Amino acid sequence: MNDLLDVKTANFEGPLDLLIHLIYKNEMNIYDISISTIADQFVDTLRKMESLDIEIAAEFINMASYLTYLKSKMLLPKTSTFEEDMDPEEEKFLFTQRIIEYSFYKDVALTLKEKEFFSSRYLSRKDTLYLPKENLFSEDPMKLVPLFFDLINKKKENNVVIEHDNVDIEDLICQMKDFLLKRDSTFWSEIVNVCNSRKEIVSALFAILELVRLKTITAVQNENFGEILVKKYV
Amino acid sequence: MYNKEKQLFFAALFLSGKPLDLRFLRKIFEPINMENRIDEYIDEFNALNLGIKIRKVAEGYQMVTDTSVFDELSDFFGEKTENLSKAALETIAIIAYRQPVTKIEVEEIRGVNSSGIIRQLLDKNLIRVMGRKNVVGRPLLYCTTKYFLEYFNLKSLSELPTFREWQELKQDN
Amino acid sequence: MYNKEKQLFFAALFLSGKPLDLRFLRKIFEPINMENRIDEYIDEFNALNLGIKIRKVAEGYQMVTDTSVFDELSDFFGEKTENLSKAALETIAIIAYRQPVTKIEVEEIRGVNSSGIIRQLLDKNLIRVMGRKNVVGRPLLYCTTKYFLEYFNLKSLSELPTFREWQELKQDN
Repeated sequence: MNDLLDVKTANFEGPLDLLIHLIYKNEMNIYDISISTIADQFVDTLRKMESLDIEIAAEFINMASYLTYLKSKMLLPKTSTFEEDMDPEEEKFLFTQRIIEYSFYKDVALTLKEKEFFSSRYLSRKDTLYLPKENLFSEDPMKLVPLFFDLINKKKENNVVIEHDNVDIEDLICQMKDFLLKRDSTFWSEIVNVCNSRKEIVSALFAILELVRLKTITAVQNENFGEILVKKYV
Repeated sequence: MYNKEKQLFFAALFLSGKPLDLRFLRKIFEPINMENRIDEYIDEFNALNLGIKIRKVAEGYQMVTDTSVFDELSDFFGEKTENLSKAALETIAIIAYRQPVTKIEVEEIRGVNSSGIIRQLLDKNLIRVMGRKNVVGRPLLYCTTKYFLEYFNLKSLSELPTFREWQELKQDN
Repeated sequence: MYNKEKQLFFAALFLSGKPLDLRFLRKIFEPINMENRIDEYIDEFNALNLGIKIRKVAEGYQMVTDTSVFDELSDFFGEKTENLSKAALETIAIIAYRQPVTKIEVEEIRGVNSSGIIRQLLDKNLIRVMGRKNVVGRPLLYCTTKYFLEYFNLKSLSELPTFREWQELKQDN
Protein backbone atom coordinates (compact mmCIF):
# COMPACT_ATOMS: atom_id res chain seq x y z
CA MET A 1 0.00 0.00 0.00
CA ASN A 2 2.87 2.34 0.76
CA ASP A 3 4.38 2.52 -2.71
CA LEU A 4 1.11 3.48 -4.32
CA LEU A 5 0.99 6.43 -1.99
CA ASP A 6 4.45 7.47 -3.03
CA VAL A 7 3.40 10.46 -5.05
CA LYS A 8 4.45 14.02 -5.58
CA THR A 9 2.09 16.96 -5.87
CA ALA A 10 3.86 17.96 -9.04
CA ASN A 11 2.26 14.96 -10.72
CA PHE A 12 -1.21 16.19 -9.88
CA GLU A 13 -3.16 19.10 -11.17
CA GLY A 14 -4.75 19.54 -7.78
CA PRO A 15 -6.47 17.73 -4.91
CA LEU A 16 -9.23 16.35 -7.15
CA ASP A 17 -6.66 14.86 -9.45
CA LEU A 18 -5.01 13.12 -6.48
CA LEU A 19 -8.40 11.91 -5.25
CA ILE A 20 -9.14 10.29 -8.60
CA HIS A 21 -5.70 8.72 -8.56
CA LEU A 22 -6.48 7.18 -5.15
CA ILE A 23 -9.92 5.99 -6.24
CA TYR A 24 -8.44 4.21 -9.25
CA LYS A 25 -5.54 2.76 -7.28
CA ASN A 26 -7.99 1.28 -4.78
CA GLU A 27 -10.14 0.02 -7.64
CA MET A 28 -13.13 1.75 -6.14
CA ASN A 29 -16.30 2.37 -8.07
CA ILE A 30 -16.38 6.08 -8.69
CA TYR A 31 -20.13 6.04 -7.93
CA ASP A 32 -19.55 4.41 -4.56
CA ILE A 33 -16.53 5.97 -2.92
CA SER A 34 -15.48 4.94 0.56
CA ILE A 35 -14.99 8.34 2.13
CA SER A 36 -13.16 6.96 5.13
CA THR A 37 -10.52 5.04 3.13
CA ILE A 38 -9.99 7.90 0.72
CA ALA A 39 -9.76 10.47 3.51
CA ASP A 40 -7.09 8.45 5.34
CA GLN A 41 -5.04 7.85 2.22
CA PHE A 42 -5.34 11.46 1.15
CA VAL A 43 -4.01 12.70 4.49
CA ASP A 44 -1.24 10.09 4.44
CA THR A 45 -0.15 11.12 0.99
CA LEU A 46 -0.09 14.74 2.00
CA ARG A 47 2.17 13.94 4.96
CA LYS A 48 4.61 12.13 2.73
CA MET A 49 4.93 14.98 0.33
CA GLU A 50 8.28 16.54 0.96
CA SER A 51 8.05 19.93 -0.58
CA LEU A 52 4.82 21.67 -1.30
CA ASP A 53 4.28 24.75 -3.35
CA ILE A 54 2.59 27.07 -0.88
CA GLU A 55 -0.35 28.00 -3.09
CA ILE A 56 -0.98 24.42 -4.18
CA ALA A 57 -0.43 23.17 -0.64
CA ALA A 58 -3.32 25.27 0.61
CA GLU A 59 -5.66 23.62 -1.88
CA PHE A 60 -4.52 20.16 -0.84
CA ILE A 61 -4.79 20.95 2.85
CA ASN A 62 -8.28 22.37 2.37
CA MET A 63 -9.35 19.13 0.76
CA ALA A 64 -7.70 17.07 3.50
CA SER A 65 -9.56 18.90 6.23
CA TYR A 66 -12.84 18.71 4.31
CA LEU A 67 -12.44 14.95 3.86
CA THR A 68 -11.52 14.43 7.51
CA TYR A 69 -14.55 16.45 8.60
CA LEU A 70 -16.82 14.52 6.24
CA LYS A 71 -15.40 11.22 7.46
CA SER A 72 -15.97 12.10 11.11
CA LYS A 73 -19.53 13.28 10.42
CA MET A 74 -20.32 10.02 8.68
CA LEU A 75 -19.09 8.04 11.69
CA LEU A 76 -21.40 9.90 14.07
CA PRO A 77 -24.93 8.67 14.74
CA LYS A 78 -27.54 10.42 12.56
CA THR A 79 -29.45 11.95 15.47
CA SER A 80 -26.67 14.33 16.32
CA THR A 81 -26.90 16.08 12.96
CA PHE A 82 -30.12 17.97 13.66
CA GLU A 83 -28.38 21.10 14.71
CA GLU A 84 -25.77 20.98 11.97
CA ASP A 85 -26.30 22.49 8.57
CA MET A 86 -24.43 19.56 6.98
CA ASP A 87 -26.18 16.35 6.08
CA PRO A 88 -23.34 13.81 5.58
CA GLU A 89 -25.25 11.73 3.02
CA GLU A 90 -26.19 14.80 1.06
CA GLU A 91 -22.62 16.02 1.33
CA LYS A 92 -21.22 12.69 0.14
CA PHE A 93 -23.58 12.79 -2.82
CA LEU A 94 -22.39 16.29 -3.78
CA PHE A 95 -18.77 15.24 -3.28
CA THR A 96 -19.27 12.18 -5.52
CA GLN A 97 -20.93 14.31 -8.18
CA ARG A 98 -17.98 16.62 -8.09
CA ILE A 99 -15.49 13.78 -8.47
CA ILE A 100 -17.52 12.28 -11.31
CA GLU A 101 -17.72 15.54 -13.17
CA TYR A 102 -14.03 16.21 -12.75
CA SER A 103 -13.23 12.68 -13.83
CA PHE A 104 -15.32 13.23 -16.97
CA TYR A 105 -13.30 16.33 -17.88
CA LYS A 106 -10.08 14.45 -17.20
CA ASP A 107 -11.13 11.81 -19.69
CA VAL A 108 -12.14 14.44 -22.23
CA ALA A 109 -8.71 16.00 -21.73
CA LEU A 110 -7.17 12.65 -22.70
CA THR A 111 -9.36 12.49 -25.80
CA LEU A 112 -8.30 16.02 -26.68
CA LYS A 113 -4.65 15.11 -26.19
CA GLU A 114 -5.02 12.34 -28.72
CA LYS A 115 -6.86 14.62 -31.13
CA GLU A 116 -4.16 17.24 -30.66
CA PHE A 117 -1.51 14.74 -31.69
CA PHE A 118 -3.29 13.62 -34.86
CA SER A 119 -4.45 17.09 -35.77
CA SER A 120 -0.94 18.47 -35.49
CA ARG A 121 0.11 16.14 -38.30
CA TYR A 122 -1.99 18.14 -40.73
CA LEU A 123 0.01 21.18 -41.73
CA SER A 124 -1.68 24.32 -42.94
CA ARG A 125 -0.64 27.80 -43.90
CA LYS A 126 -1.77 30.35 -41.31
CA ASP A 127 -1.43 33.43 -43.51
CA THR A 128 -4.05 34.17 -46.07
CA LEU A 129 -2.63 35.01 -49.48
CA TYR A 130 -3.89 38.16 -51.12
CA LEU A 131 -4.38 38.80 -54.78
CA PRO A 132 -2.64 41.92 -56.06
CA LYS A 133 -5.20 44.64 -56.58
CA GLU A 134 -4.69 45.77 -60.15
CA ASN A 135 -3.97 42.56 -61.98
CA LEU A 136 -3.22 39.08 -60.81
CA PHE A 137 0.32 39.14 -62.00
CA SER A 138 2.39 42.17 -61.76
CA GLU A 139 3.58 45.47 -62.96
CA ASP A 140 5.30 45.71 -66.29
CA PRO A 141 9.04 45.64 -65.60
CA MET A 142 9.61 47.75 -68.71
CA LYS A 143 8.14 50.66 -66.77
CA LEU A 144 11.32 50.73 -64.74
CA VAL A 145 13.70 50.89 -67.65
CA PRO A 146 13.10 54.37 -69.09
CA LEU A 147 12.82 55.82 -65.60
CA PHE A 148 16.30 54.69 -64.74
CA PHE A 149 18.09 55.51 -67.97
CA ASP A 150 16.45 58.91 -68.27
CA LEU A 151 17.70 59.78 -64.82
CA ILE A 152 21.19 58.54 -65.58
CA ASN A 153 21.37 60.51 -68.84
CA LYS A 154 20.11 63.65 -67.25
CA LYS A 155 22.68 63.31 -64.54
CA LYS A 156 25.59 62.98 -66.98
CA GLU A 157 24.68 66.21 -68.67
CA ASN A 158 24.12 68.00 -65.42
CA ASN A 159 27.64 67.14 -64.41
CA VAL A 160 29.30 69.03 -67.22
CA VAL A 161 27.05 72.04 -67.17
CA ILE A 162 28.15 75.03 -65.22
CA GLU A 163 25.16 77.12 -64.42
CA HIS A 164 25.22 80.73 -65.48
CA ASP A 165 22.76 83.01 -63.86
CA ASN A 166 22.87 85.47 -66.70
CA VAL A 167 20.72 83.24 -68.92
CA ASP A 168 17.59 85.09 -69.86
CA ILE A 169 14.46 83.04 -69.32
CA GLU A 170 12.59 84.96 -71.99
CA ASP A 171 15.37 84.11 -74.43
CA LEU A 172 15.19 80.49 -73.54
CA ILE A 173 11.45 80.40 -74.00
CA CYS A 174 11.88 81.84 -77.46
CA GLN A 175 14.53 79.29 -78.31
CA MET A 176 12.27 76.55 -77.11
CA LYS A 177 9.39 77.80 -79.18
CA ASP A 178 11.65 77.69 -82.24
CA PHE A 179 12.78 74.21 -81.34
CA LEU A 180 9.23 73.00 -80.88
CA LEU A 181 7.83 74.59 -83.96
CA LYS A 182 10.59 73.18 -86.14
CA ARG A 183 9.19 69.69 -85.62
CA ASP A 184 5.76 68.22 -86.15
CA SER A 185 5.97 66.31 -82.92
CA THR A 186 8.47 65.59 -80.21
CA PHE A 187 8.59 63.72 -76.90
CA TRP A 188 9.04 65.61 -73.66
CA SER A 189 11.97 63.34 -72.84
CA GLU A 190 13.73 64.46 -76.02
CA ILE A 191 13.22 68.06 -75.03
CA VAL A 192 14.68 67.33 -71.63
CA ASN A 193 17.66 65.71 -73.30
CA VAL A 194 18.58 68.79 -75.27
CA CYS A 195 18.35 70.99 -72.19
CA ASN A 196 21.61 71.79 -70.49
CA SER A 197 20.28 72.76 -67.09
CA ARG A 198 17.27 72.69 -64.88
CA LYS A 199 16.65 76.27 -65.82
CA GLU A 200 16.41 75.27 -69.44
CA ILE A 201 14.01 72.47 -68.58
CA VAL A 202 11.84 74.95 -66.73
CA SER A 203 11.91 77.32 -69.69
CA ALA A 204 10.97 74.47 -72.00
CA LEU A 205 7.99 73.77 -69.79
CA PHE A 206 6.97 77.43 -69.84
CA ALA A 207 7.36 77.49 -73.59
CA ILE A 208 5.14 74.44 -73.99
CA LEU A 209 2.50 75.85 -71.65
CA GLU A 210 2.53 79.13 -73.49
CA LEU A 211 2.21 77.45 -76.90
CA VAL A 212 -0.56 75.19 -75.65
CA ARG A 213 -2.38 78.23 -74.36
CA LEU A 214 -2.05 79.85 -77.75
CA LYS A 215 -3.27 76.62 -79.33
CA THR A 216 -0.13 76.42 -81.41
CA ILE A 217 0.68 72.98 -80.05
CA THR A 218 -0.98 70.26 -77.94
CA ALA A 219 0.49 67.90 -75.40
CA VAL A 220 -0.80 64.34 -75.05
CA GLN A 221 -0.09 61.73 -72.43
CA ASN A 222 -1.55 58.25 -72.92
CA GLU A 223 -1.17 56.91 -69.40
CA ASN A 224 -0.04 57.99 -65.97
CA PHE A 225 3.71 58.62 -65.90
CA GLY A 226 3.78 57.85 -69.62
CA GLU A 227 5.65 59.84 -72.23
CA ILE A 228 4.22 63.24 -73.09
CA LEU A 229 3.99 63.84 -76.79
CA VAL A 230 4.10 67.45 -77.91
CA LYS A 231 2.78 68.15 -81.40
CA LYS A 232 1.59 70.95 -83.58
CA TYR A 233 -2.04 71.86 -83.23
CA VAL A 234 -4.11 70.95 -86.27
CA MET B 1 -14.23 18.77 -66.89
CA TYR B 2 -14.48 22.51 -66.62
CA ASN B 3 -16.40 23.65 -63.59
CA LYS B 4 -15.95 27.22 -62.48
CA GLU B 5 -17.49 26.73 -59.06
CA LYS B 6 -15.14 23.86 -58.30
CA GLN B 7 -12.14 25.95 -59.35
CA LEU B 8 -13.30 28.83 -57.18
CA PHE B 9 -13.73 26.48 -54.23
CA PHE B 10 -10.22 25.07 -54.53
CA ALA B 11 -8.68 28.47 -55.20
CA ALA B 12 -10.43 30.10 -52.24
CA LEU B 13 -9.34 27.30 -49.91
CA PHE B 14 -5.82 27.61 -51.25
CA LEU B 15 -5.69 31.35 -50.53
CA SER B 16 -7.34 31.30 -47.12
CA GLY B 17 -5.22 30.93 -44.02
CA LYS B 18 -8.14 29.59 -42.00
CA PRO B 19 -11.09 27.32 -42.61
CA LEU B 20 -13.81 28.76 -44.83
CA ASP B 21 -17.29 28.32 -43.47
CA LEU B 22 -20.59 27.81 -45.24
CA ARG B 23 -21.65 31.38 -44.61
CA PHE B 24 -18.67 32.59 -46.60
CA LEU B 25 -19.15 30.09 -49.40
CA ARG B 26 -22.82 31.01 -49.78
CA LYS B 27 -21.63 34.49 -50.70
CA ILE B 28 -19.83 33.16 -53.79
CA PHE B 29 -21.81 30.08 -54.72
CA GLU B 30 -25.40 29.20 -55.53
CA PRO B 31 -26.60 28.20 -52.05
CA ILE B 32 -29.16 25.58 -53.14
CA ASN B 33 -27.71 22.12 -52.67
CA MET B 34 -24.30 23.71 -52.18
CA GLU B 35 -23.11 21.37 -49.45
CA ASN B 36 -23.67 18.31 -51.59
CA ARG B 37 -21.76 19.77 -54.50
CA ILE B 38 -18.94 20.72 -52.15
CA ASP B 39 -18.78 17.18 -50.83
CA GLU B 40 -18.28 15.97 -54.39
CA TYR B 41 -15.53 18.50 -55.03
CA ILE B 42 -13.77 17.42 -51.86
CA ASP B 43 -13.96 13.73 -52.77
CA GLU B 44 -12.62 14.50 -56.19
CA PHE B 45 -9.79 16.63 -54.88
CA ASN B 46 -8.74 14.20 -52.19
CA ALA B 47 -8.77 11.31 -54.68
CA LEU B 48 -6.06 13.10 -56.68
CA ASN B 49 -3.62 12.31 -53.89
CA LEU B 50 -1.62 15.49 -54.36
CA GLY B 51 -0.15 15.52 -50.87
CA ILE B 52 -2.76 18.22 -50.15
CA LYS B 53 -6.16 17.42 -48.70
CA ILE B 54 -9.37 19.25 -48.00
CA ARG B 55 -10.73 18.51 -44.55
CA LYS B 56 -13.98 19.39 -42.88
CA VAL B 57 -13.18 21.23 -39.70
CA ALA B 58 -14.44 24.03 -37.48
CA GLU B 59 -17.83 24.18 -39.19
CA GLY B 60 -16.11 24.70 -42.53
CA TYR B 61 -13.49 23.50 -44.94
CA GLN B 62 -9.74 23.78 -44.88
CA MET B 63 -6.89 22.89 -47.20
CA VAL B 64 -4.11 21.09 -45.34
CA THR B 65 -1.24 18.82 -46.25
CA ASP B 66 -1.68 15.09 -46.08
CA THR B 67 -0.37 13.46 -42.91
CA SER B 68 1.90 11.36 -45.14
CA VAL B 69 4.15 14.34 -45.86
CA PHE B 70 4.30 15.55 -42.25
CA ASP B 71 7.64 13.99 -41.38
CA GLU B 72 9.44 15.49 -44.35
CA LEU B 73 7.89 18.94 -44.20
CA SER B 74 7.32 19.66 -40.53
CA ASP B 75 10.89 20.88 -40.01
CA PHE B 76 10.43 23.52 -42.66
CA PHE B 77 6.82 24.55 -42.28
CA GLY B 78 5.48 23.28 -38.96
CA GLU B 79 4.97 25.82 -36.26
CA LYS B 80 7.16 24.78 -33.39
CA THR B 81 4.39 25.09 -30.83
CA GLU B 82 4.45 22.91 -27.78
CA ASN B 83 1.64 20.57 -26.99
CA LEU B 84 -0.82 21.69 -24.35
CA SER B 85 -0.12 20.67 -20.76
CA LYS B 86 -2.42 18.36 -18.87
CA ALA B 87 -3.76 21.34 -16.90
CA ALA B 88 -4.46 23.28 -20.11
CA LEU B 89 -6.26 20.33 -21.71
CA GLU B 90 -8.35 19.85 -18.58
CA THR B 91 -9.26 23.53 -18.44
CA ILE B 92 -10.17 23.78 -22.11
CA ALA B 93 -12.29 20.63 -21.74
CA ILE B 94 -14.25 22.30 -18.93
CA ILE B 95 -14.68 25.50 -20.92
CA ALA B 96 -15.78 23.57 -24.02
CA TYR B 97 -18.60 21.84 -22.12
CA ARG B 98 -19.57 24.62 -19.77
CA GLN B 99 -19.34 27.63 -22.03
CA PRO B 100 -20.00 30.44 -21.45
CA VAL B 101 -18.27 30.01 -18.12
CA THR B 102 -16.43 32.21 -15.61
CA LYS B 103 -12.98 31.62 -14.19
CA ILE B 104 -14.44 30.92 -10.75
CA GLU B 105 -16.73 28.26 -12.14
CA VAL B 106 -13.77 26.58 -13.84
CA GLU B 107 -11.80 26.74 -10.60
CA GLU B 108 -14.66 25.19 -8.64
CA ILE B 109 -14.59 22.19 -10.94
CA ARG B 110 -10.81 21.86 -11.06
CA GLY B 111 -10.25 22.64 -7.41
CA VAL B 112 -7.24 24.82 -8.22
CA ASN B 113 -6.51 28.35 -9.24
CA SER B 114 -6.70 28.59 -13.02
CA SER B 115 -5.74 32.19 -13.85
CA GLY B 116 -2.43 31.29 -15.46
CA ILE B 117 -3.91 28.54 -17.58
CA ILE B 118 -6.79 30.73 -18.76
CA ARG B 119 -4.32 33.47 -19.70
CA GLN B 120 -2.35 30.85 -21.69
CA LEU B 121 -5.44 29.60 -23.50
CA LEU B 122 -6.42 33.17 -24.37
CA ASP B 123 -2.92 33.80 -25.72
CA LYS B 124 -3.14 30.70 -27.88
CA ASN B 125 -6.52 31.89 -29.18
CA LEU B 126 -8.16 28.65 -28.04
CA ILE B 127 -10.66 30.55 -25.90
CA ARG B 128 -12.00 34.08 -25.93
CA VAL B 129 -13.93 36.45 -23.69
CA MET B 130 -17.54 36.63 -24.81
CA GLY B 131 -18.99 39.04 -22.26
CA ARG B 132 -19.67 39.34 -18.56
CA LYS B 133 -21.93 37.32 -16.30
CA ASN B 134 -24.79 39.27 -14.78
CA VAL B 135 -23.86 38.54 -11.16
CA VAL B 136 -22.07 40.50 -8.45
CA GLY B 137 -18.62 41.51 -9.66
CA ARG B 138 -19.68 40.95 -13.28
CA PRO B 139 -16.97 38.37 -13.97
CA LEU B 140 -15.79 37.66 -17.53
CA LEU B 141 -17.36 34.79 -19.42
CA TYR B 142 -15.15 32.55 -21.56
CA CYS B 143 -15.97 30.35 -24.53
CA THR B 144 -13.99 28.33 -27.04
CA THR B 145 -12.99 29.77 -30.43
CA LYS B 146 -13.21 28.44 -33.97
CA TYR B 147 -9.49 27.91 -33.76
CA PHE B 148 -10.14 25.54 -30.87
CA LEU B 149 -12.08 23.33 -33.29
CA GLU B 150 -9.36 23.66 -35.89
CA TYR B 151 -6.60 22.90 -33.40
CA PHE B 152 -8.20 19.63 -32.35
CA ASN B 153 -9.52 18.83 -35.84
CA LEU B 154 -13.15 18.89 -34.70
CA LYS B 155 -15.98 19.56 -37.15
CA SER B 156 -18.05 21.06 -34.35
CA LEU B 157 -18.42 20.91 -30.58
CA SER B 158 -20.98 18.14 -30.98
CA GLU B 159 -18.16 15.80 -31.99
CA LEU B 160 -17.05 15.66 -28.37
CA PRO B 161 -18.60 12.84 -26.33
CA THR B 162 -21.59 13.82 -24.20
CA PHE B 163 -21.55 13.36 -20.45
CA ARG B 164 -24.32 10.73 -20.75
CA GLU B 165 -22.36 8.71 -23.31
CA TRP B 166 -19.37 8.83 -21.05
CA GLN B 167 -21.39 7.74 -17.99
CA GLU B 168 -22.83 4.78 -19.87
CA LEU B 169 -19.35 3.70 -20.90
CA LYS B 170 -18.12 4.08 -17.32
CA GLN B 171 -20.93 2.08 -15.81
CA ASP B 172 -20.59 -0.70 -18.38
CA ASN B 173 -16.93 -1.16 -17.58
CA MET C 1 0.28 6.98 -59.54
CA TYR C 2 1.81 7.29 -56.12
CA ASN C 3 4.87 9.50 -56.09
CA LYS C 4 6.07 10.81 -52.75
CA GLU C 5 8.37 13.44 -54.24
CA LYS C 6 5.54 14.90 -56.28
CA GLN C 7 3.30 15.04 -53.22
CA LEU C 8 6.04 16.74 -51.23
CA PHE C 9 6.53 19.26 -54.01
CA PHE C 10 2.85 20.21 -54.16
CA ALA C 11 2.46 20.19 -50.37
CA ALA C 12 5.55 22.37 -49.85
CA LEU C 13 4.40 24.90 -52.44
CA PHE C 14 0.97 25.00 -50.84
CA LEU C 15 2.35 25.59 -47.36
CA SER C 16 4.85 28.19 -48.46
CA GLY C 17 2.53 30.38 -50.51
CA LYS C 18 5.72 32.18 -51.50
CA PRO C 19 8.12 30.97 -54.17
CA LEU C 20 10.38 28.05 -53.25
CA ASP C 21 13.80 28.11 -54.85
CA LEU C 22 15.91 25.27 -56.17
CA ARG C 23 18.30 25.48 -53.24
CA PHE C 24 15.45 24.67 -50.88
CA LEU C 25 14.08 21.87 -53.05
CA ARG C 26 17.53 20.28 -53.29
CA LYS C 27 17.40 19.90 -49.52
CA ILE C 28 14.37 17.63 -49.72
CA PHE C 29 14.72 16.03 -53.14
CA GLU C 30 17.31 13.99 -54.96
CA PRO C 31 19.11 16.77 -56.82
CA ILE C 32 20.10 14.80 -59.93
CA ASN C 33 17.76 15.64 -62.77
CA MET C 34 15.50 17.35 -60.24
CA GLU C 35 14.49 20.26 -62.45
CA ASN C 36 13.25 17.98 -65.20
CA ARG C 37 11.14 15.99 -62.81
CA ILE C 38 9.73 19.18 -61.36
CA ASP C 39 8.78 20.40 -64.82
CA GLU C 40 6.77 17.22 -65.25
CA TYR C 41 5.02 17.67 -61.91
CA ILE C 42 4.12 21.22 -62.84
CA ASP C 43 2.68 20.20 -66.19
CA GLU C 44 0.69 17.48 -64.53
CA PHE C 45 -0.62 19.79 -61.82
CA ASN C 46 -1.56 22.59 -64.17
CA ALA C 47 -3.35 20.18 -66.48
CA LEU C 48 -5.75 19.34 -63.62
CA ASN C 49 -7.27 22.78 -64.00
CA LEU C 50 -8.03 23.17 -60.31
CA GLY C 51 -8.15 26.95 -60.29
CA ILE C 52 -4.68 26.77 -58.75
CA LYS C 53 -1.53 26.86 -60.84
CA ILE C 54 2.17 26.42 -60.32
CA ARG C 55 4.29 29.00 -62.08
CA LYS C 56 7.99 29.56 -62.45
CA VAL C 57 9.07 32.83 -60.99
CA ALA C 58 11.96 34.54 -59.28
CA GLU C 59 14.32 31.62 -59.79
CA GLY C 60 11.84 29.26 -58.21
CA TYR C 61 8.33 27.91 -58.20
CA GLN C 62 5.16 29.32 -56.74
CA MET C 63 1.62 28.06 -56.29
CA VAL C 64 -0.89 30.77 -57.21
CA THR C 65 -4.55 30.99 -58.13
CA ASP C 66 -5.42 30.83 -61.79
CA THR C 67 -6.18 34.16 -63.48
CA SER C 68 -9.61 32.76 -64.36
CA VAL C 69 -10.81 32.95 -60.75
CA PHE C 70 -9.35 36.37 -60.08
CA ASP C 71 -12.49 38.43 -60.63
CA GLU C 72 -14.68 36.35 -58.34
CA LEU C 73 -12.16 36.11 -55.55
CA SER C 74 -10.61 39.56 -55.64
CA ASP C 75 -13.48 40.98 -53.57
CA PHE C 76 -12.66 38.58 -50.76
CA PHE C 77 -8.94 38.14 -51.17
CA GLY C 78 -7.99 41.38 -52.88
CA GLU C 79 -4.92 43.14 -51.61
CA LYS C 80 -5.48 46.43 -49.90
CA THR C 81 -2.35 48.12 -51.17
CA GLU C 82 -2.13 50.73 -53.88
CA ASN C 83 0.06 50.70 -56.91
CA LEU C 84 3.51 52.17 -56.63
CA SER C 85 3.87 55.91 -57.21
CA LYS C 86 6.13 57.24 -59.90
CA ALA C 87 8.68 58.25 -57.28
CA ALA C 88 8.64 54.73 -55.90
CA LEU C 89 9.04 53.19 -59.34
CA GLU C 90 11.90 55.54 -60.11
CA THR C 91 13.64 54.67 -56.87
CA ILE C 92 13.18 50.96 -57.25
CA ALA C 93 14.47 51.23 -60.80
CA ILE C 94 17.66 52.85 -59.56
CA ILE C 95 18.09 50.25 -56.84
CA ALA C 96 17.43 47.42 -59.29
CA TYR C 97 20.10 48.60 -61.70
CA ARG C 98 22.63 49.93 -59.26
CA GLN C 99 22.41 47.45 -56.36
CA PRO C 100 23.92 47.26 -53.87
CA VAL C 101 23.44 50.98 -53.49
CA THR C 102 23.24 53.51 -50.63
CA LYS C 103 20.49 56.02 -50.02
CA ILE C 104 22.84 58.88 -50.86
CA GLU C 105 23.72 57.32 -54.20
CA VAL C 106 20.02 56.96 -54.98
CA GLU C 107 19.44 60.57 -54.01
CA GLU C 108 22.30 61.77 -56.20
CA ILE C 109 20.67 60.17 -59.19
CA ARG C 110 17.13 61.28 -58.37
CA GLY C 111 18.14 64.72 -57.20
CA VAL C 112 15.74 64.59 -54.27
CA ASN C 113 15.62 63.22 -50.76
CA SER C 114 14.48 59.63 -50.92
CA SER C 115 14.26 58.51 -47.28
CA GLY C 116 10.48 58.20 -47.24
CA ILE C 117 10.34 56.27 -50.48
CA ILE C 118 13.07 53.88 -49.38
CA ARG C 119 11.21 53.29 -46.13
CA GLN C 120 8.06 52.53 -48.16
CA LEU C 121 9.87 50.10 -50.43
CA LEU C 122 11.34 48.33 -47.41
CA ASP C 123 7.86 48.06 -45.89
CA LYS C 124 6.52 46.59 -49.10
CA ASN C 125 9.38 44.11 -49.09
CA LEU C 126 10.48 45.22 -52.54
CA ILE C 127 13.97 46.09 -51.29
CA ARG C 128 16.06 45.00 -48.34
CA VAL C 129 19.19 46.02 -46.49
CA MET C 130 22.07 43.78 -47.51
CA GLY C 131 24.90 45.26 -45.46
CA ARG C 132 26.93 48.43 -45.10
CA LYS C 133 29.24 50.17 -47.53
CA ASN C 134 32.85 50.34 -46.47
CA VAL C 135 33.13 54.12 -46.60
CA VAL C 136 32.98 56.87 -44.00
CA GLY C 137 29.73 56.63 -42.06
CA ARG C 138 29.23 53.04 -43.23
CA PRO C 139 25.90 53.75 -44.86
CA LEU C 140 23.38 50.95 -45.43
CA LEU C 141 23.38 49.19 -48.79
CA TYR C 142 20.06 48.32 -50.38
CA CYS C 143 19.19 45.67 -52.93
CA THR C 144 16.01 44.29 -54.42
CA THR C 145 14.25 41.25 -52.96
CA LYS C 146 12.83 38.07 -54.39
CA TYR C 147 9.43 39.64 -54.02
CA PHE C 148 10.58 42.44 -56.29
CA LEU C 149 11.18 39.88 -59.03
CA GLU C 150 7.81 38.36 -58.33
CA TYR C 151 6.06 41.73 -58.31
CA PHE C 152 7.46 42.63 -61.70
CA ASN C 153 7.10 39.08 -62.99
CA LEU C 154 10.81 38.75 -63.68
CA LYS C 155 12.63 35.43 -63.54
CA SER C 156 15.88 37.18 -62.67
CA LEU C 157 17.44 40.63 -62.68
CA SER C 158 19.23 39.84 -65.90
CA GLU C 159 15.88 40.04 -67.65
CA LEU C 160 15.96 43.82 -67.30
CA PRO C 161 17.37 45.33 -70.49
CA THR C 162 20.82 46.90 -70.50
CA PHE C 163 21.31 50.50 -71.47
CA ARG C 164 22.31 49.47 -74.98
CA GLU C 165 19.27 47.23 -75.40
CA TRP C 166 17.06 49.98 -74.15
CA GLN C 167 18.49 52.46 -76.63
CA GLU C 168 17.90 50.01 -79.45
CA LEU C 169 14.33 49.47 -78.27
CA LYS C 170 13.79 53.19 -78.20
CA GLN C 171 15.06 53.64 -81.71
CA ASP C 172 12.91 50.83 -83.03
CA ASN C 173 9.76 52.43 -81.72
